[in-house]
Amino acid sequence: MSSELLDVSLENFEGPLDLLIHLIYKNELNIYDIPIAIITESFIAAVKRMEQLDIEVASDFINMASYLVYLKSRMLLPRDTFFEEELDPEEEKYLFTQKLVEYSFYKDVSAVLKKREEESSKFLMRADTVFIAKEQADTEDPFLLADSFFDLTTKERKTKMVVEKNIVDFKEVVARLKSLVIRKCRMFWSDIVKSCRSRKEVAVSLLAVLDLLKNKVADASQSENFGEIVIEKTEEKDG
Amino acid sequence: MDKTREKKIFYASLFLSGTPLEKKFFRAFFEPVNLENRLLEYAEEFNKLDTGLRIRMVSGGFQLVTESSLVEELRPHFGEKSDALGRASLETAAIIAYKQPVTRLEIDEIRGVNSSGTVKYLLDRNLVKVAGRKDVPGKPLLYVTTKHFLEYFGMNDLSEMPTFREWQELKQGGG
Amino acid sequence: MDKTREKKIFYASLFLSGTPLEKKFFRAFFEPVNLENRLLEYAEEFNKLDTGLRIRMVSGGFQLVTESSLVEELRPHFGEKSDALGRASLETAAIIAYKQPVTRLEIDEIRGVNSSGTVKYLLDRNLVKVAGRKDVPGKPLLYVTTKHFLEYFGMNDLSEMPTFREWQELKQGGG
Repeated sequence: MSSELLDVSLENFEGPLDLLIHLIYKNELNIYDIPIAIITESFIAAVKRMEQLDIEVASDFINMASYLVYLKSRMLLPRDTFFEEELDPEEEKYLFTQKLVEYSFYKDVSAVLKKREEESSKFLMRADTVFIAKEQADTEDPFLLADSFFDLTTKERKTKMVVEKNIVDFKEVVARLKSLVIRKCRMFWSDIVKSCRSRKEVAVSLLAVLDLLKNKVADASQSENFGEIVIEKTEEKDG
Repeated sequence: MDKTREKKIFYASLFLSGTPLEKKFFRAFFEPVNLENRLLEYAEEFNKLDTGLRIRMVSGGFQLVTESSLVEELRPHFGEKSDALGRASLETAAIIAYKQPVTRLEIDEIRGVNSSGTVKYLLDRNLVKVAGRKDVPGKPLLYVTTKHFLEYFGMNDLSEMPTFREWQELKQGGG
Repeated sequence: MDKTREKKIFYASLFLSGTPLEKKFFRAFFEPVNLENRLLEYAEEFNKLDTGLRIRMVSGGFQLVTESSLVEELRPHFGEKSDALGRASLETAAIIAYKQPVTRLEIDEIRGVNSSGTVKYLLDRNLVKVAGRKDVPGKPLLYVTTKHFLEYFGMNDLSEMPTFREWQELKQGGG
């Protein structure tokens, strides 16, 4: 039997229970009715073999060996030599068997899982979700780029060339502000300034507002010096 | 929504999603009556197209995967092949699957060895997770399996694992 | 490799990748002679299946995407989380696209403001990348647009960018 134990190395076993199961199968024992004496002998032999092979034997194995020796002696000794608080030896063996059977079950299930792992790993999948890019909703198309770029570059050219008339059309600004004030009833000068793309446009907008005041389309008021100027639609008192 | 459109959205969703999609995901925008049957029908229809892609049922949902017969060619390019689990990890995973929620000490007792390393490894691999603490002295953490556990082992739910009774019958019958 | 298998691997690869795959990717494991024609044929065949998924040609490669007619239903679940580019980013991206390779200083000059933040943002979103340094004092970095940039704006290559004349015509037509 010792030759069979040549393959015994600690790395091959997950723990003492694993080694026990191995020995039970190797010796063709019935797991539900283990001859404790035989299994104890085999187990101790295996542990000794490990020591011979200079493998550091974990304390779990030593503990199991001493437990088996204890169990064996319990089985051999006459019944009335036990202390009251100790379990009946048959019951002790039953619990030990349960433990082994349970472990044996998980050991087999591990093999089932191993197989499933192998099978499942052949199905490849993509772990990242693909998000629908914006362009599929036509929100970003190359013309957006063209708009940004040529708006910038042409604006640049205008300020450099300074052809005043071309920059801001006075009539257009008046018309735009007029329709704005009619629609919104009231607006702030600072908002108008923010909407301007150049100082020239600010200047033209100011002239346009003055034009609206002159034509009584709008009134302007300022509650304090340097305060916000409010431009309001003129109330239609008498048509 | 007509069935053709529904089917297309089903396929498209599975393509986009990086995780299996459950029936309830589709219930939100498909007619819920008899939905599961329709989805199964769509899946079957898709698999018949034999495109190298398959819809599989896993962890209670549907997932688009590549055919297993193509794995050899595809793996070198797309397999971020995670290491297969070692025996200790498989044992620990099995115990957690059957005994959940379970503490580390309970696992240790069944295995007869300390399992703190393997439990940590399974946590890292997202195969198990912590689900609260047990109401006993010391308030130890309780472990359960994750959805990814099912996906990883290609199961729809845990009931696909052999029962202890089945196993016993097999053992005793075989022995 | 027979054509059926090759075709399946083509589809499976596009699914697994999720992003465009260039022809040269397939050249590595498919018979290279006449490859492009075969791939185009496979793509066409796939699109005929009308599954809600399409293979499209993009930036010199193939990409599996969802049919654009399904976007409305899919967007709530799979819409890109990141916002559309803001004005500053769009301006910067546009300058890099038209002027590439271009330094940050050159971008700043055109925009009239410092663009270091937006350039960094575009780098993070993988819309632009560094392509060497300009041979002038200080050796400033040069920026160019990426493949993803083309994809993002739905172009096959940079020649599809509207010219000044095209832009003007569109402006006048629209206004």
